[in-house]
Amino acid sequence: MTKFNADAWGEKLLRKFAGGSSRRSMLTRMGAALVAAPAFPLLPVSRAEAAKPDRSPEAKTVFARSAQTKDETKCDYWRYCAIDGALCTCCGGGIHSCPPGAEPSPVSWVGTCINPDDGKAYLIAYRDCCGKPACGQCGCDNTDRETQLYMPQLNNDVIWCFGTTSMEYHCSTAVLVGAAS
Amino acid sequence: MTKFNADAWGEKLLRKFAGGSSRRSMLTRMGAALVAAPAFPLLPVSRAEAAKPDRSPEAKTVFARSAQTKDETKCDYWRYCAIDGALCTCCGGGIHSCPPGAEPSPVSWVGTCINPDDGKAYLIAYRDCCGKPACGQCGCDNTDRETQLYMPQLNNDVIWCFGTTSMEYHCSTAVLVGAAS
Amino acid sequence: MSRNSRRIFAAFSLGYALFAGAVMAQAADAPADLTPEESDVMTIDPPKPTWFYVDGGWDMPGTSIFDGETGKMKGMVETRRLADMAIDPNGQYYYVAETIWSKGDRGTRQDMVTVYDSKTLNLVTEIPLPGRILIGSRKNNFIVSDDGKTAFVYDFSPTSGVNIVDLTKKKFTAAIELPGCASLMPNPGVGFSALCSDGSMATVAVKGTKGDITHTAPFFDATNDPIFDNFAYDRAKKQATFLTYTGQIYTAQISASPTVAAPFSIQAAAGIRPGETKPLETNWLPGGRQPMAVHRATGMMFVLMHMGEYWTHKESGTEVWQVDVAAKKVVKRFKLKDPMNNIAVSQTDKPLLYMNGEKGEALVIDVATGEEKHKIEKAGGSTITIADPL
Amino acid sequence: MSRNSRRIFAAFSLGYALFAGAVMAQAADAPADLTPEESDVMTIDPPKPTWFYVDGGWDMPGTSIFDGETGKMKGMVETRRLADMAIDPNGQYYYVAETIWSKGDRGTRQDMVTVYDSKTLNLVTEIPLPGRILIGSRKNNFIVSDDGKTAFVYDFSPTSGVNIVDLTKKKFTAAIELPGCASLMPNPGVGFSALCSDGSMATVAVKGTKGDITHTAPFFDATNDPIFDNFAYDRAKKQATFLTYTGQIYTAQISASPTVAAPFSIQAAAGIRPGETKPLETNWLPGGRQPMAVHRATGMMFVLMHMGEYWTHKESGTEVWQVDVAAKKVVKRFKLKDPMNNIAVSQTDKPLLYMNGEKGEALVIDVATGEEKHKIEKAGGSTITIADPL
Repeated sequence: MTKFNADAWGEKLLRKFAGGSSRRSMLTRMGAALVAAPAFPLLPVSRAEAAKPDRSPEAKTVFARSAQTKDETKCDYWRYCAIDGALCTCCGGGIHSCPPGAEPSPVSWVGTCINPDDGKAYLIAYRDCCGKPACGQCGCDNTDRETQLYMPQLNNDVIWCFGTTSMEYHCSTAVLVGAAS
Repeated sequence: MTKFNADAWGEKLLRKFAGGSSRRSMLTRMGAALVAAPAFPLLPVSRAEAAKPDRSPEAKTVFARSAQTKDETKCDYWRYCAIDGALCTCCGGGIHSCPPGAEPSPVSWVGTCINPDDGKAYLIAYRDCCGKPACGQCGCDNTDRETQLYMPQLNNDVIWCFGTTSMEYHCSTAVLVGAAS
Repeated sequence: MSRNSRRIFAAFSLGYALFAGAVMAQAADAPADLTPEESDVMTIDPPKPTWFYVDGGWDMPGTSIFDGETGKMKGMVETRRLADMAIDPNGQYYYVAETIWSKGDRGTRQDMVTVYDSKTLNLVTEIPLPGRILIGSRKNNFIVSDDGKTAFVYDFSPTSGVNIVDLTKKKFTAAIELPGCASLMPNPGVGFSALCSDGSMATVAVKGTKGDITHTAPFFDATNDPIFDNFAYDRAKKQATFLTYTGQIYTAQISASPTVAAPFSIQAAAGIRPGETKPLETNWLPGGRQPMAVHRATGMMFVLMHMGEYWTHKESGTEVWQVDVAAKKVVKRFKLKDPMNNIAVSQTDKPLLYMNGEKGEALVIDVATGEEKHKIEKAGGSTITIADPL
Repeated sequence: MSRNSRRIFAAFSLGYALFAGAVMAQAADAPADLTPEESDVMTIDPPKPTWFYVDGGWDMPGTSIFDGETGKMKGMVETRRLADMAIDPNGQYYYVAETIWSKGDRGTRQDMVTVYDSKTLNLVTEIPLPGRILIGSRKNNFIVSDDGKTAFVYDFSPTSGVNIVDLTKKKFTAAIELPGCASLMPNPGVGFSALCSDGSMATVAVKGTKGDITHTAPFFDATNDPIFDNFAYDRAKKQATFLTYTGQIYTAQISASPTVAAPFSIQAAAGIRPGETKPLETNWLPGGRQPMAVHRATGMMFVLMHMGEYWTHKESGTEVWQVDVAAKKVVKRFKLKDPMNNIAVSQTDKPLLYMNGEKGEALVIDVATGEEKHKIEKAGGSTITIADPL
């Protein structure tokens, strides 16, 4: 039996996609677009709602009603509405930056979170940082619109470390990808 | 550089010692004697005290004064005076038996514990059961006459899994080896 | 200690050879009636209907076997982080689908089904796989067919597929693509079924190394009211029981063309208003990682319930609701001292509920009396499996 | 979701190729001023004197780097269970002595020193070793020479020895037997020294692949009043500070022929009766896993102390006693809210105490004021290392 190597496979596809540049540099350039990708099954829903999005307090989840925009190291920071895991902002990384030595996954699950400052919904890509042991700091598990495994791009339990050199989970970032409506 | 394999080395010595029988069957026959072995630096001390052992309450440690002889699944069972780890009696094993699938180490650290029923001191070999993940049940850390790493046979932090097929620590037994005085 | 004894210690460090002599001298000091004990290794029975298996989850790399009657640990099956365990319905083996890197979290990736003998818990063999999903706390990513002959291993790389293992020959036989679906259940004589992102159920008729995929009509809303993927499958009735986030209960008859019955609301079955997806509607809702279990013989379903708004589906339950599925009635509500996250029920005449929560404490509750029979500390915080021998 | 969207999802599962187009469509919906963020990776500074490193121990396979001033985590060095970390005095590398089986806890054993770049925390290389001891919570089983050129790795198999690594050439150079001794300290220009079971200190003059071992006269009782093997070594003064279970404090001048000064009692230094080995004598005693630390510039020693009888040497401290070692005086006693098990001190002008306990919470205390500067939850429960660049 030949061994299927998910990492090699991911990298091959990514290299092809990036025209032969190195995976890391390609990732830097393409990362946001690639990672947001699994979100597109959301599009029909987002668009259906886009006609007249209801962002009133009555339409907001518990999380959205109490979210804040000041402190990225707390579970109630607005972008974390569907995050699960350790916040990279507490692990030596940033809101869209992996801690030193970790590697962002080019694909991710996504969330649609409301920014309380403008009341608008945004698409957030929860890119896992991979290749180091679990950071242990600031563990959060928020579940707005989080679904089950048959809809993996909306499930926050999957280890989203594909195309990285190691699939060890270190922490999660919350990358702003675009407006959701 | 050739790879030194501690397990193979241990097994070779053990096989030689056992006249070529299988490690497991040799272990069953020789186990007690082998495991007690590291205790011998205790002998001068034990013998010095043997002349007139003082087993009065005033000579007993905190552990010895409150030890019991009925329940082998509790940290205060008399034989556990220097045990560190999970009690195999809580993990599907027994006081001198490894749980299924685990393997007793042929060498161990030792303790000298007082049985409150007869007031006598006994030599206890704390044989680790190896080759399965930490059992997690009944964690104890008793430290009567427990010393530091330069005297390893009296140190209860060392992973005492030598000559076993895996050095993963599962739990610890407390094997009665002999009278200490 | 004298210089002399240091030299003895030096000799000790040269090997085992000197030990025996020293111990013999020691043993000579012992009373005549004191026989040094010998070390041995226990064996256990094959899986029994009153046994339950608690996965240690992220923190403990083993699945502990407990006897629900006595509360005693019987042994442990090695299940590293993100491994899935399944029990041979014939009782001969424990199977672990696992992923191991050759240097911990670096080096070469190795996916396999590892086979353990159920009596000795010794490793029998490893069956290499082309891959598997990495996720925790899921019952339905590694399932064994009702006759024990075939294992199905869900893969996500991130293409979605199923790897099939012949457990008789102990080898991987086929990789089948399963786009848009996951969360497997056996489909005897056919292959397997799964839930899909369009709200349908897929059925894969396995023929050799090929899979022929058909779908039911969509029957649930995978985006707005998903079915918990830790659902229950009943081997005897060939029936699956599904539960959604709002509390809708579906039963599905598994066959080459599965049929799904109209759902009912667990809240309505308890005489209160049904769960809703709207915010600000606080109600009793199902939640947890493994929020439900079904007792086959009586058709009783047990659901972890909590008070909250919608999208709190991972929240631990503060009550267990016992539902007579056929009668569509909640017949009993058990209040829990500590919130619980996973639930299972023994398939015995006098069913026992097994639960655990974030703290990793396992609870055994007698369904008939509601009495707490056992509370086991540090049992493990993840999935609970029950023994259900043929 | 419609059938149509399920087909889209099926396409998704075929690979990445389709993703970008879909996202571009998505991005087109965004306001003009909203630029999608890109993912990147941080780097950090080389080790700083205010940084401390907390080993996650048995439960967390990493050593977290914290800044003592801000209390913030800077990064993590991978240290699997029973690994030992050491810091390059030149600040360029982190070294991890570790043991990895090729299949988790089965397969082939691999012992190595793994080298990480201190700025990127990327793996630089692995240096294979013939073996090392498996034990947790020890500072002195893996030490680096003061010039950063040589590492010494203690081995116990169960023969006692030291494996020497040339860190410049990044290769293993020699295995030296060390019967009856362990717990290493650098011995600049000579090799290394160690404590022995006969109560002496051994000094190993390393010449190529050979070691010439000499011993001091025995000066402590390794059976009845052992020296904690997590002692302190001062690079500047070439001095080791030792602490025994009863509370005797020794200083040793490290050279080809080390000399040990007469000890004094920490309790006497605080004006109370000295510790004793006898039962029923409750007194303040040192205890913990890493019970002491020394601030080099001021010659202040910090000791975790608890009330108890003898043989409670692993018990966490409820106070920290600050000892002026030269003056043989306890100059300050810090009361702790929670008992602490490990202690370290920064080698800065304004020293900070770093501590943690069984709960894995790390504490930063300002020595001058006694003020608690930071409390970090889930920092890790094992050994604390400080950065002490040349």
